[in-house]
Amino acid sequence: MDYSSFLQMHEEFSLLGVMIILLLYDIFASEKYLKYFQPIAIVLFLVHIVLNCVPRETFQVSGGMYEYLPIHSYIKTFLNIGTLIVFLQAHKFLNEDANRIKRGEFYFLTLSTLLGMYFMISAGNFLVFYLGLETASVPMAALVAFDKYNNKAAEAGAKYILLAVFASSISLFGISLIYGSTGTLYFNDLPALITGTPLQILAFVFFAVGLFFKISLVPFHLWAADVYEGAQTNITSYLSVISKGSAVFVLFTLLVKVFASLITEWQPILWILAVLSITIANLFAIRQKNLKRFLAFSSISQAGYILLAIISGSAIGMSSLVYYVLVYIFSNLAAFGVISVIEERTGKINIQDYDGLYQTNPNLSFVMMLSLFSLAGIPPFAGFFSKFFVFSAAASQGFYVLVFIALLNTIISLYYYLLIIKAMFLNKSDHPIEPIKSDFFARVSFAVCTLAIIAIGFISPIYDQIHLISFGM
Amino acid sequence: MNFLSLYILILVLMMMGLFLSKSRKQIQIIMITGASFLLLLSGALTYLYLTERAAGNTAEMLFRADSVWYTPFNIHYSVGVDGISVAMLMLSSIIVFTGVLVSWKIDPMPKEFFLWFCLLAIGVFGFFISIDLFTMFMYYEVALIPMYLLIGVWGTGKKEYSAMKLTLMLMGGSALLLVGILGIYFTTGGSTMNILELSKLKVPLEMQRYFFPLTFMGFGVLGALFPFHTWSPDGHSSAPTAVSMLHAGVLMKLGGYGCFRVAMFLMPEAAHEMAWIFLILTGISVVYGAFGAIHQTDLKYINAYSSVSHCGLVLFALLMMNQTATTGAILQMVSHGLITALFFALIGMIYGRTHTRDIRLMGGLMKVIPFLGVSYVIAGMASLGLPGLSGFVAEMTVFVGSFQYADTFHRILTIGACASIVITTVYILRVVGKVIFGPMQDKHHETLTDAVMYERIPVIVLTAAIFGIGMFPGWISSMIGDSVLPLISQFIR
Amino acid sequence: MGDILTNFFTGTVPIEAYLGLSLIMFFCGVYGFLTRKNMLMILISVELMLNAADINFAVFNRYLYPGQLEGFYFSLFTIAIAACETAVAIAIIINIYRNLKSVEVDNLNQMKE
Amino acid sequence: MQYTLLILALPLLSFAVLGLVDAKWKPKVAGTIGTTILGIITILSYFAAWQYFTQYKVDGVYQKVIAFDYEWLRFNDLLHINLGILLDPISVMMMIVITTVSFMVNLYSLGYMKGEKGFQRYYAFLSLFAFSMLGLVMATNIFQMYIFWELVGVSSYLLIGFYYTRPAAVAAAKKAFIVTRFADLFFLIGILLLSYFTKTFDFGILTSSNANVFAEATSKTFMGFSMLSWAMALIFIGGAGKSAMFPLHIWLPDAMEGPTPVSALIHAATMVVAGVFLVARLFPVYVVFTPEVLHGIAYVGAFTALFSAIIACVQTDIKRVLAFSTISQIGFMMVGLGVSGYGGHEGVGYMSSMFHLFTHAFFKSLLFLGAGSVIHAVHSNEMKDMGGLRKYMPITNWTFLIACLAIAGIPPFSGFFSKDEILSASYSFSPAMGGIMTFIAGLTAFYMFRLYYNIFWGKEFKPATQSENYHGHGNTPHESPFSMSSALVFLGAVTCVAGLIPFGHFITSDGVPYDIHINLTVASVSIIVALVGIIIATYLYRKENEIPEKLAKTFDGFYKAASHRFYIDEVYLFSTKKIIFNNIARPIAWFDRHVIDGTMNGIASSTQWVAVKIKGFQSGQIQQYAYVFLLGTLLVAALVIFLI
Repeated sequence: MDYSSFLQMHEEFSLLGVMIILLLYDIFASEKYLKYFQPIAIVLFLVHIVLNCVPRETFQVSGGMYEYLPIHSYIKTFLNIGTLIVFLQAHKFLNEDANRIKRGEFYFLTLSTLLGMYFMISAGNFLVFYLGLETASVPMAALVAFDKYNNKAAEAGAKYILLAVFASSISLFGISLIYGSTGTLYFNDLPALITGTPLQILAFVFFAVGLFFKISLVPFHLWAADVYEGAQTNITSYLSVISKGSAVFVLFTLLVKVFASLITEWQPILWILAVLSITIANLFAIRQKNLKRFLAFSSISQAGYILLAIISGSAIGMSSLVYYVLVYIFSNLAAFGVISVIEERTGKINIQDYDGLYQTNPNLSFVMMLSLFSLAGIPPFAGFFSKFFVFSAAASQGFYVLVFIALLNTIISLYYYLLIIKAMFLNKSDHPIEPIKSDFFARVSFAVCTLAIIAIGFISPIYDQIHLISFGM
Repeated sequence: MNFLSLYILILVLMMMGLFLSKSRKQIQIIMITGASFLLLLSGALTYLYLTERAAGNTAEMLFRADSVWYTPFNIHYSVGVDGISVAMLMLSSIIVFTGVLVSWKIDPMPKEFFLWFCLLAIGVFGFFISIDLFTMFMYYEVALIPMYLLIGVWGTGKKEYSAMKLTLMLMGGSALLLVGILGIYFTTGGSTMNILELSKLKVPLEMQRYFFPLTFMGFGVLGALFPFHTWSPDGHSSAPTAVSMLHAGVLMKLGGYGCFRVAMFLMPEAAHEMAWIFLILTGISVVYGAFGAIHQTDLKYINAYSSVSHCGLVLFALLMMNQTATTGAILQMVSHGLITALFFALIGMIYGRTHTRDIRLMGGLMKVIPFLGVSYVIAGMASLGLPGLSGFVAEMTVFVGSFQYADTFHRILTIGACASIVITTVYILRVVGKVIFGPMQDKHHETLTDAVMYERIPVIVLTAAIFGIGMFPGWISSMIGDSVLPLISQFIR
Repeated sequence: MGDILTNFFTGTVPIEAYLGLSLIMFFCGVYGFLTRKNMLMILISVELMLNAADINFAVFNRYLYPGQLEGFYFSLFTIAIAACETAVAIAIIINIYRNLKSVEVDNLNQMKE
Repeated sequence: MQYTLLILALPLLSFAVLGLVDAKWKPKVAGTIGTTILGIITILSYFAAWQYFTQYKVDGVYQKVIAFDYEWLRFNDLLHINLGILLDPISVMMMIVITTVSFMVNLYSLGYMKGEKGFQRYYAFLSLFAFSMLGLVMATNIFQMYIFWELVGVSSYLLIGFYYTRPAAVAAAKKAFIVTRFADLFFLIGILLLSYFTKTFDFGILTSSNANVFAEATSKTFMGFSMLSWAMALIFIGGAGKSAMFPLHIWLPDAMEGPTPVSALIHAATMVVAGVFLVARLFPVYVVFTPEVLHGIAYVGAFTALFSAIIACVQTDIKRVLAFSTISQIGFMMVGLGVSGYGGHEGVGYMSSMFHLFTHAFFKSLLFLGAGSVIHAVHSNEMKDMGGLRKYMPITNWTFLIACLAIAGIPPFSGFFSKDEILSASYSFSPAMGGIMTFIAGLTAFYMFRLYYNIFWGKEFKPATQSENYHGHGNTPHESPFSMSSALVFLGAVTCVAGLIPFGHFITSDGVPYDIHINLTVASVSIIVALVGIIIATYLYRKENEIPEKLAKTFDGFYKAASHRFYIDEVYLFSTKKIIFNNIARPIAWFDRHVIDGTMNGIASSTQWVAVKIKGFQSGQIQQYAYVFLLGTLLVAALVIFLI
């Protein structure tokens, strides 16, 4: 066996390298140098991103346990960028006295979940996939419960870990049934063996709900709002964007690669789940007072929209999905960034606290507005393009009714996004949030997000590149 | 760079300038300069267009520019104009120009107001120069969203409710529309988004039956198609003056224009088949809107219902699907755009003085503010279709065109639509009689001052345009009529 | 009846028995998860579910695909992962105990709607 | 004859200039400009008339001359609106009438409107009216006519509502505009219908009596009448609206709220006869292809004439008396047209109708201007405020008397000749019609002299009872200033001699000159009837006495009904206010707000409602979450396994 092939897993090794360096630095650096920890971490991570952003040729490692496709470079880079933004936004949070000691953990845990996602994405075997899934979710539970003196965080952590394990055990049971009915766990061998027997369908459903859980589709979404609310805001943003982004990508690859022959089964499933997710999440989102819960439901409905790309099962679907994830990363992180900045400084998290925000904090309101418009799919912001492509993907396969329902739901979603805009711009308040000066890192993240939200849609090469590569999927 | 793109470029530059501007003075200078450039550009465009046509260029669209944007979806940035778009661009730039002047002293936050205003204008201009389905749709939506903030922040009355209702209903329209657009794109084989090329392909008839109503209603919501018009009264009455002007004057025309350019042009068979349903709906719009206006007491509500009626007439005429009626429809768009903008501008100015829009609380304003009073009467006369003013030209073209059908159904509808002009007379005269004429109702109104310079200019510009079209309709009518012909031939084939 | 008894004591155990066992274990786990109020018990229930899957892997490998080792390896990894999960879960449960002085799952409803 | 364009252009120019400068120029300047321009075009039109009647007669037939033509708006290859100038006998005749009366009114108004606020505006509107009315009569096609038709409507609106601060004036203006516009709707539909079948708007083609043009229109029928009949009937309704035929007459009496010279110009001499002119313009179509419509017109005219003559007998507002008298006289003209045939002696009705239009314009405007002069003096419209004024205002008295004699049909004043021809045409149509018309002629004489005596004779003038309608400065009445009385004198002179014009030489139904022969039987009967009317009036009203009141008491119900104008206004008010406003507009407004808007709001609130109802799902309990999770899994599995 040629072990040198392992060295081709650049992304994973490079990330592992970053993790180990940071870990060692955190352990051994003296107090004097520790204050450079975060800049160093960010720079290192940036280097990691830059090194791994160029797609390479397809290759397999370890007899197909790990399979690299060019599109993986993109999705991983996008996740990296998202993570970087989360790091930038978390800077202030991690510099607080209570948390300074734990920042090494934060980075390590975050990066290990990211590593798990890498493996999930590039898995060529259910074993690697499952390991990746668990690597991505177990440290996440620790992250959710990061603030250990906070009841809510603990409760959120418990909810997350228990339900995650519950879901993963069902998923595992599904995998075992797949193994039983086919005798292999390699993605490349499975399509020929999956013939659509009831057992396989059952196995597929059991397996898939594990991913549905991670993507938080209705009715597997109930954890999401509570966990999002309980976790620290930066972690919530990481959870809602990066974790979800990787999961949808993986769901797509699995569905078209492994379960392609079950397309007549999974399309109706996704159809129903998409409708349920979008509609029910929207209905819940309408009445939320807490912004984080609000964004939780909004992200559930966004996940429903992503299903429209998946359901097409085509190359267009793949590229629009990746593109959607990219845009979603920027839009959602911008929103979470604003929320976290405000929460850090004032502890205010409810929508009515945002009354008259524009008067005191025009820039934050502006970023928030852009991100909300982008999430709502309003041109000329990037969200419009991504939504359009997703709808096109679904329509290209004739899912007009689904597109129609989804579009009707955009009205509801626009309504609740406008509620926040209304609070910020229209409402008057006697006690508005006082002017806030955000730190440098956060401002960089806002600048990046704003720029991306405005520009991505117009820079068509981004999409074209993704599309070019997703054809080679 | 195609010079049609200058429309967008100028507005983007204006937005950048606004970002950097510091004082109200700078904002005003930026806005008026930019708006004047737009007006000049439209004038130049009209001139160039006419000379080009006179030189014998018979291409369906002139000044074409086309560059690929998104290859996978065949999305191009594709612009071009024909007589219809030229007319609409002219209208838009007049209304943007006057809108800027009307909001000369807008308060608070002039910078933000004009930023949104410019974004709205980008949507409007972009829509009219686009010939690519995607960019059309994009610009369409660009135009919708600034409305929320413009109404919500700078509006009056129950502005939040109205803004929300307007935005959501129009968004609902665009939801229908998007399904239609995707349907058109994919059922023709997903090879092009260019409407000119799409028109040569064929949407299968059984699919047209789904997508035509969707697309038509999608645009129809913006065109105040009964029963999706209820955003209009609330929205228009709550919006700040310039926004009402732009919205009723131009944005509602996007609806009619889209119905024609996209829904009917690309799916003519279904249009033929289903025209009767929408003819009934639009016929109802026309009469219903007019009757609705009779009962109102708020000036803006009256005008909003009147817009429902007049915009109904636009769609009504489009659905008649012959050259004369369609030309009339486009003329009606232009004419109604100008008239309603003038109305809203005047109502805004009157409201700014009397602080009420309730016609029962006003009276005899002619005595104290003769300029506004006379202009209001002119607007009213134009609205009720007085010859010599633009409304007459448009309405008569519509009626003559609509009457070119021999069957009872079309004829009865046309007669019904004609009847609306009487009802229009009733409500217009009711307002004029109560507000402008008659005895003074409120002692405080005796000290009102007449319009000042920056208020007079927009009124004069709009009035001049109304008179211009009303007295010399030949050139614009033939410009539109010639451009309508190739589109209409789609229906006849 | 006799055959079954004979087989039970002397013959090979049929695959159905193992699968039955794993199914029962799995649903016991599910039932426990849904009904127990103590979080530790819930954790144990989840372990049951995981182990049911492990049994499946081992049994399928042994009975259906005897030439391979995939199933066994999968079981091993799963056991390890289950351990990790349990560790993290227990850490969190301890945290909860520290905060709430209770590990009753009913108390975890601060956040809802 | 391109210079006739000036006749149109100058008043428009005058309107534009006066309208734009408004109050910036002194009233005197504005008045002078307006009057001068009217004077110029009067001269021009006289010259044009002279030129036309002397030069454009080919083979003994007056030609239609298109002096100017310009394609204004093209609808399609066949239909296009042209703006042009058509000169033919009736348009030239109308041109003379309009310019002359306009000029007189302009002149008169210099004195009458002196000191009014908005004097400049008044002159601007007068110019606008002159422009529109001239455009109407010179129209080359029916759509141009419609355009100017609307324009005269709006000038009338603006002039009636000249005293815009008075609610009554505003209401009257509104009423006039709406009623005529309502009628115009039918006119428009008629035009659409006509043009759809004939593919033309052009009068030249329409009046060519070419059966091919109307072949399609006559062959198609709807509810038993040919499409052409429908179209022509609808067009007549338009004319009936403008000409205040029953039941669309209700606006005209109210229109008297406008300044009196305006009433003289628009609501007596020119605009109100537009309907007659319209029928005359399309006469060849009516008479050849749709005689049944023409007969209908005759009946409508006769009824209107009778109806309004009766009302005129009991009105007390002098301008209203004149208004109803106008309606009645227009009824005469309509009857003249309605009973007419085509060509030669058959067409005497047409000729007489035009003749009556011509003479009526002068004596009726004279009456109005005289009434204006009286009102100017006593500041009241009511008869009870007048009496014995002959001593104070001799010129007004004499000119008024001349006009009264003219309208009563006493030779040699102009009214006699024209009315007499109408009567003889009516007799040849049917004796009953002739009888009725003669009776109405008698009624006319009666109510005119009732009016005359009440103003100038009767009880002596008592200045104390004046109401302060216009100025509030009033002493003893005195003769009007020169500008006013000169107009009266001029019109009086015209009234005396106009009847002697050999009208048949100029205007006949087919353009071929025709000699008028006075039918002596008819003439003597009509003179006798008129004299009887005058004598009764003299008996009743010359001196103040009890008889009129007694008579009123005797016929109490009828008297009341007549003085309430037979409650037609109330019927209208009921149908507009109660039925349309309350039962259509109000329900629609309600429907819109509550049903349609309510549906939209309902969708929103039901969404909210559902959102509240489902909040229980998110209970916060892990186990419930897991339960839903499991249920979801099993349901999905069941779904795909069993259903798909």
